[in-house]
Amino acid sequence: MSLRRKHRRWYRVSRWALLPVFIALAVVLVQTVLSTAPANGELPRLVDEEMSASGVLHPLTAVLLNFRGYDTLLEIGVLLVAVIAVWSLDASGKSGHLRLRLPSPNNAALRVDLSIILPLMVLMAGYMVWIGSYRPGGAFQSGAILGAAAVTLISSGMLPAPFGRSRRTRLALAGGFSFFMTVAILTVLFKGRLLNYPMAWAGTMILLIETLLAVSIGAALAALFAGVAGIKVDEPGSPSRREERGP
Amino acid sequence: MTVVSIYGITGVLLFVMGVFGLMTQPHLLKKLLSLNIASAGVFLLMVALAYRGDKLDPVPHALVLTGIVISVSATAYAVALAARLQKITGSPTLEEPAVDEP
Amino acid sequence: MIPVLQQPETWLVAIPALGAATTFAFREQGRRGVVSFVLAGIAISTAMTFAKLLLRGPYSHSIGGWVAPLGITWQIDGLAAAMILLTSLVGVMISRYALEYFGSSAEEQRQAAYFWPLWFFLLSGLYAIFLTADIFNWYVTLELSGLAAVGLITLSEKPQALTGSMRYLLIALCASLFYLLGVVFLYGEYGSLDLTTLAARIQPGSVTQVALALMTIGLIAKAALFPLHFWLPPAHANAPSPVSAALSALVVKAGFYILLRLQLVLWPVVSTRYLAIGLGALGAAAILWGSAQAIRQSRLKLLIAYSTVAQIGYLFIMFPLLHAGWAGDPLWASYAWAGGVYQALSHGLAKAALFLAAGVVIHAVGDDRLDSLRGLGEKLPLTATAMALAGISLMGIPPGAGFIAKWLLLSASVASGQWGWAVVMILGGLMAVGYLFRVYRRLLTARDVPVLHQPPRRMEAVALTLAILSLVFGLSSYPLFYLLRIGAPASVGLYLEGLP
Amino acid sequence: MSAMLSTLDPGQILLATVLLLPVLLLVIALVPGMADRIFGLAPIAALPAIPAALWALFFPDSPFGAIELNVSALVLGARFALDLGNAPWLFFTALLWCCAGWFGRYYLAHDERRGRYGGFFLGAMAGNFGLILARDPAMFFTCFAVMSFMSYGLVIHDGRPASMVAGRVYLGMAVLGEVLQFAGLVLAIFPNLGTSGLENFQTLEHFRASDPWVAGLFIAGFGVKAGLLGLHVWLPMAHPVAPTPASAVLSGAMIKAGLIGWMHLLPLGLDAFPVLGGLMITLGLAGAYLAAVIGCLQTHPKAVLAYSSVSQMGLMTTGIGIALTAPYLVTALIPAIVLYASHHAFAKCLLFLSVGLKSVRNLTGWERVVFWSGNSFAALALIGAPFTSGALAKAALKDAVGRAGLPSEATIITLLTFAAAGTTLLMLRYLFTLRTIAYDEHHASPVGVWQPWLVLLTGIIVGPLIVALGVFDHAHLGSLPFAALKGVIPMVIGAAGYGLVRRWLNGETPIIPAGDLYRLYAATGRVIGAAFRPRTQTGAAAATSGIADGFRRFMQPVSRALAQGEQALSVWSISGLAAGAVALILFWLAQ
Amino acid sequence: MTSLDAWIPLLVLLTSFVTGVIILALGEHRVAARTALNLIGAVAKMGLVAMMLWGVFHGHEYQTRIPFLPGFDLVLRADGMTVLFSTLSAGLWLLTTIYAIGYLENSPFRRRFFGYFSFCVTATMGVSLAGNLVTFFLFYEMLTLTTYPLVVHRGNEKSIKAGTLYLAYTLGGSALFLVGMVWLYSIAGAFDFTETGVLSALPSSTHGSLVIIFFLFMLGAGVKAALFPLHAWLPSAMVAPAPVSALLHAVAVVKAGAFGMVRIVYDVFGIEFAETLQVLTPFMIMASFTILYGSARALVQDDFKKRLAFSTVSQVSYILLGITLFGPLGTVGGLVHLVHQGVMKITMFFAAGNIAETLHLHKISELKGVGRRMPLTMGAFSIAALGMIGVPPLAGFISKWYLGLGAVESGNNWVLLVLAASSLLNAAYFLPILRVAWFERPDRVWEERHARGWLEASWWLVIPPVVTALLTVLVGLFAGSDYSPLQWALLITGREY
Repeated sequence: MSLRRKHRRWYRVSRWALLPVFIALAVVLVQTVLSTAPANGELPRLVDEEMSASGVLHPLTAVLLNFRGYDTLLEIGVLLVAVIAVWSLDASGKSGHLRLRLPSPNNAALRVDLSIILPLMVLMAGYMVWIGSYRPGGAFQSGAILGAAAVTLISSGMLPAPFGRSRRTRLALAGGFSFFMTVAILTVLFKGRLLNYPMAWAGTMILLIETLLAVSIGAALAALFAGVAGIKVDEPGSPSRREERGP
Repeated sequence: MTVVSIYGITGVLLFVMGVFGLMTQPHLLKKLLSLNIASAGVFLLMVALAYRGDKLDPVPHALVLTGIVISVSATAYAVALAARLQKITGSPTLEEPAVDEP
Repeated sequence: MIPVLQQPETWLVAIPALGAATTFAFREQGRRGVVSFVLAGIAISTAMTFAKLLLRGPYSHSIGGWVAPLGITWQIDGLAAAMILLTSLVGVMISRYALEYFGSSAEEQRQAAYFWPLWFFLLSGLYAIFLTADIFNWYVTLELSGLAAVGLITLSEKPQALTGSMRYLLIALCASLFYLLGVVFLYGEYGSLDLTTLAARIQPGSVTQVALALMTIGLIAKAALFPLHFWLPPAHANAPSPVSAALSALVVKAGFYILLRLQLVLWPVVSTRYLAIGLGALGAAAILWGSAQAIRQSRLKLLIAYSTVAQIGYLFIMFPLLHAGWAGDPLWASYAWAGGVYQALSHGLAKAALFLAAGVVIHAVGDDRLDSLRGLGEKLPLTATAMALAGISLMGIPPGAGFIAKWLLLSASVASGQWGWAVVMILGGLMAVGYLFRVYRRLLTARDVPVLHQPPRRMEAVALTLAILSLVFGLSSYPLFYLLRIGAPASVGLYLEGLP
Repeated sequence: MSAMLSTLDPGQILLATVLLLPVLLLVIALVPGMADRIFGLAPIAALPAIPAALWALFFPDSPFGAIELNVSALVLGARFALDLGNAPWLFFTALLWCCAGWFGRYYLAHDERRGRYGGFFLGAMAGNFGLILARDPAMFFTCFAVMSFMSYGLVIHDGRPASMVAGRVYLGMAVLGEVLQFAGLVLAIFPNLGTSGLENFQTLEHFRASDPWVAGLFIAGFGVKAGLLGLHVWLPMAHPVAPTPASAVLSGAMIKAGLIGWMHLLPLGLDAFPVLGGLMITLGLAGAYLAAVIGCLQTHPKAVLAYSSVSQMGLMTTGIGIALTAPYLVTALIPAIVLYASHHAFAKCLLFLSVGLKSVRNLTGWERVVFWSGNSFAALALIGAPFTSGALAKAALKDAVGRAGLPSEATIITLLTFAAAGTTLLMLRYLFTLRTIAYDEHHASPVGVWQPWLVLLTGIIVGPLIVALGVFDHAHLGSLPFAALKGVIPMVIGAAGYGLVRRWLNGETPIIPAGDLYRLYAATGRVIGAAFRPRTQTGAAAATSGIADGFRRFMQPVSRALAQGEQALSVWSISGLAAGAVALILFWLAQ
Repeated sequence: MTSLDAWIPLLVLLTSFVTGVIILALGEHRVAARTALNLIGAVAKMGLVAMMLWGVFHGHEYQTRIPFLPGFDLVLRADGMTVLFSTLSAGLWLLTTIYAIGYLENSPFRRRFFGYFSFCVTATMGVSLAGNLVTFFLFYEMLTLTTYPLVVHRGNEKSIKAGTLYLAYTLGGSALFLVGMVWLYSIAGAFDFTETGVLSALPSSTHGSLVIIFFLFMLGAGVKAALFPLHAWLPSAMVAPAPVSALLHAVAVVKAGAFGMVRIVYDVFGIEFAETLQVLTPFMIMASFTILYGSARALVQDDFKKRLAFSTVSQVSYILLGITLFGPLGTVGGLVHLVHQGVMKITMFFAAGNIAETLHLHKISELKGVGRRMPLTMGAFSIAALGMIGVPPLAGFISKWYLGLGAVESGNNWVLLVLAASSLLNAAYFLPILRVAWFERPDRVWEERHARGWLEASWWLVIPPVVTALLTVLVGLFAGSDYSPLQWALLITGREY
């Protein structure tokens, strides 16, 4: 019996053997959920108490950008890493991984639709950042909308595809993170603690950060999309567009 | 059985299912989907836990948000990688087994 | 300026991260300058962190000024410092190496353009892991470093590298989820993510146990403990050599580090010794299995990668020894503690040296088949020396740093009467001899090899430096132990308190 | 050095000269090109010993009388002494060496390897002198070994196959002897050891055997050299093949080293070991007779002489045996044995040299007359014919034995007496076979070769007398019946016996080959050796490669299993299974 | 003076270590610089060791302490035994270096060879200077590792195999040693080597463990000392170049094993305590068996170096025999044989190497008449061989004499039988070599003498064996003098009881 065939058999057998193990796992976990102690409510209370010092009004934003702002900082880093990693997979930037067939950029209806939708989306994104300080919203939501706008543009063939790797794009991508990190380190200079915003400035700074972050997140999401879905345009003349890329 | 328990149990079941899928589905995209299901399960549990007590706990929500971003990033990268793999190896699955005879 | 100087630990995270963003945004322009700046920054911040630690003793840094459990707190003590030391040493060396490794060809320049940001993010993530004491923050940092690591592996466009990294990615993500699930359960039970707070609150109970078990699973998969190690060899062996070095020396240590922290803080309260013995058993199995696999390999980097699988096993043998100490003479636990940490450090240095040396070999002859090594000892004497010196540490032979680790672990196991671990460790040492000398004897074989490319001297020098470092730490353990003693938990600090 | 010299008194300087002169010449001979020149100086090396011995013998109270020389730095603290006890030995030994060396100058003048010969000769001489003079065990043992090993070079001098075989046997036996002596010495010291255990071991007296086992070791150890029956096989093999002057000193002087060893280290006069004594007496007498019989069957005169030596040594062994049995007799026996040894030395040396002489001189005219009469005289002396030194020696021996009061005393005396019959037989055989030695004109020597021969001939008459005067009080000497005509009876029996068997002895090859028991020993050795001899591969190598093969065979499936195991673990579902299982186990363990 | 005293042990190590490093750093073709370095290093080391010799004799303390682990220092210290062994090593290193320079003329990999050669000597000196078990183990392992490149120096299939075997054995032994060491420290804590040992104060409940520890140590060291059945690496390691074999057999590896045993028995356990534990007899028996076994195996080898190798197996066990014979005399015998065997064996290997190098003869049966072609070499060999047999007054006799006395003193008269049988066997395998070389006619025409002059080979090759042969004579002949190894051994022994 060849090894390969042997493995297939292992594969089949082990699949069935997995089932009881995972059922047991499920049982254990369910039991654990059921026996979890009731919340002690300490943390929500602390959040409440410190809201006034957080510079924002919405607890979620407060946690996200102030109390646990460091998590968020790193998480933006993760996003940036993902972009870099995706790009690195296709170091030349010439071809994407998936092929999408694009509609013609000259489609009038599409153009009209986009010309309405896109400004709305940008507006919405700005609003989301603004509202984040006292209602659900914030940089991520905003960034997601911006990203979606970019994706729309890309898939309609209006944005150079694949999403350009020009320095401008890279600055947009890295800008949010860099700014956030710079602020973080500047607060060390002034307050001796990472991300310790001066109380009076907290709100402003968070807003500033969120704005920049939103741009970066949007860019990142779009870049991820573009990186995964390299666009192939069948029409003549399109190669010139395809070749456009960063230096 | 409280609402929290129902969400929570759903969460962990999703988690187990996701992991099971990851282990058993050969196709890479299915593996990724399974992973996403699993992470959705965990996030669901987190959100459910936030609803305990008299006051809504904002911390798990923030954590979930963070988790989602991470999950998105990772998934995007994984998809790109899977696509790249398929392009190079011609197969949407990982070789089984990975280790060759030396 | 004074506050900056007072908080050098923040720069450890910030400088590489900003370096990453810069090298990403600006690519070739001034890369060498940026890299030099980052490396200098790392070196200075590391030194200052140590200085601060020595002057002030263990300290914490509440991020944003929010004390735990509301905010995220960093705990800087001897253990963190030891890992930071390892990261800085290896990190700087790998960076220096990478400057030479990526040549001037267009292809290599493109690789370099992605290497630097990913690599700096990885470094930043690692520092973040070692600094923090927040269980959720660990999840984030693990993901940051994990994703960067996978990205780095795929810089090598070999199909094996891609499949390896795909596996690694999937396993890492899955492991993170396990860990996260555990974190969620712990949060649900105790309402805090801060390690110190948790330590104060934690009680034995089924939820706690399950949570810890879940976290443990996730972490041992990240640390590539047998039998969850299978992703490691293909990934580490097929990555570009500086990346392999970073992965084996640093990244796998992250999982171990977190587990150790948890163990130290939480487990004395809740854990049973059987769990520790279980981990130890896996460690022992890893030693034997990894070594046996390494002996079978016919490719240098695979051999080294399997050696990593084996060496990680030693780290986990520390756990049952710790428990035996807690149950018996605290001195034993302190032996195990010092030995385990030393193992992490010594393995890091030695393994980095080995992988970097392997990179030189590949550079010179084009592949890493063991048989290509024949006669290279004469052609690449520095590299051969580096391999030899690094091997001394891995084999656990004095004056390698690995000897000190093994000595302490052996002492703990013999003193506590747990002979099984001792036997496995000794066997592991002998098997290490077995696989390493498969390399050396080829190096020493008489054969006239035409070296295809003379590798840059600097690459060789870096590998050699790391190897020598692994001996320097083996000649005297005091410097590291002075560091490690700072803020060592009382449960493991007895031995180090004996320091003059 | 001068300071060291100044602390020495003249006697010590003389003693040092006796010891060092041969060594010095030997060292010079090692310089390339010097060996052939030094060769001729060999007799001179022995010269200082003769006056020194005589002085000590006759003027014991003078500054040269009883000399002691201690060199603590040498080996384990060397001590040398020259006194009444060893002066007779030194006297006849030195004379023999001198004559043999002198003879050798002529005899080996054309030999291309004479330089090498000279070196070994000097070395053996140094050893021989040293062992006579040594008073501490290490030095004694050292000199004994030096003498033994140096003689090897003499035995195999001509390099012919027979010589090589003989040399091998000689060396083997010598080493065996050394080893037995060594064991004896080591065992002997213990009862005399101080409590601290680290005191210096002063003199040979401390090493006297105090229990029968140790004595047995000494008897056997020195018995090799002394040609004790059973250990004598090297003698008849080595003597015929060695160059004549070497045979002469081997048989005349060196063979006596065994006796000296016995005298030093057996507890003569202290303890009675009747069993061992009886054994020695038995072996000695048996040797005396058996050697005569076997010797008679030889065809080469030197082989006959060698057997004669065995036979004569048997008589001396008997004397030692009696001394071991009856300690009170020692004072009488020892001088008798010394006398006998010296007498035998002179006679045997002359006989050996005669064999050589005949081959290098074309004997005509007066030379012929002198030759045969000298030979006959020596033969008669050896037999113990009345008025010869032999008669004197035998009389002294028998006289001493006669005072023993042993139960078997009469038998022993009778046997001693009639051993002369055997000796007669041997001497007749010798003279007969000597005739067959032909003149070899390639080695023709000048007339000077007669000089040492003539000195020795004089020595046969004078030498034993000098010794006797030195060791006996003169009154006792006068009372010895050395002129008794009774001694003729065994001679007649012997002669008659030879007449009877003579016709059978005319074959070309000896009926029993020289070395008699050697064949037996060699065969035994081969059988034992065969058991140890490797088949195709040596044992450990075979075992090692066997283990390696086995290991490889064992490792093949292990390696395969490892490969499959690792592959299996990399299958998702299996690793998942493993992970799940680990998880469940951890859950369980955590409870 | 005092401050310098603390540095001397370290300097002794550095003289060869630094030499090795520089040699490795120099290029392959820097022959003159390398030769000069080698000689300077060797002479400097000799000088320092001589200084220590003088100092120890006059009661100076030489000790370097380097903090290593909390509770454990690396201690380099010169005591009587150290000086005994380091004098031997330093002296023979000088000679071997000279020899190796001549031997390896024009052969490849000389840089590597001399580099590791120097390290090897550093390790050996470390072994001798080690003041506690950890330090000892450190250098012991260093020795193993640095010898490996020398064993496989030729880099062919055969030498690689031999190297693997060598490693398998020696590192296996080290593992045993390590276990013993860890165990012992866990019972007794940290301690330095002390005359008369340190363990006798331990409670009797630990004695069971101590017995096992003793076995672990002795077997661990026994591998290097080629104790049967752990000896198989030694004969196969003969593929190494002659200077390596010489060093391996006479000074470095084998001797380090034996020296380790000495340390364990005397300075860790203490001979009297070891006797109380009744652990000496098994090793006495093992040593005796090895002595006979090695000799018997040597007897049937026709390969010159193989015969010498098995002879080493046999001879080194004399040392163990000496130290396991309870009583000062046996100790003296063992200690003095440590030196004597080294001097004699190195002579033989030099000679064998000379013959192989000059005449390309490797089998004993081919040596016919070599004595005439190479009288100095063969003369040196003969002296050494006779010494090995125990012919007085050469070095081997002195050893055997004390061993014999020791056997009787300790009441093990049967050991005498072993000594006797071994001497006979020694004679049986050495004397034929002498016979063949000196007294048989050559069956071929030798090549012309070495072009360089009147010597039979390059003087680099001839001087060392002649010197060591002279030493063989001198240490035996003048054993009674105040400066002989014997007196030194007596001095040491006086302190051990």
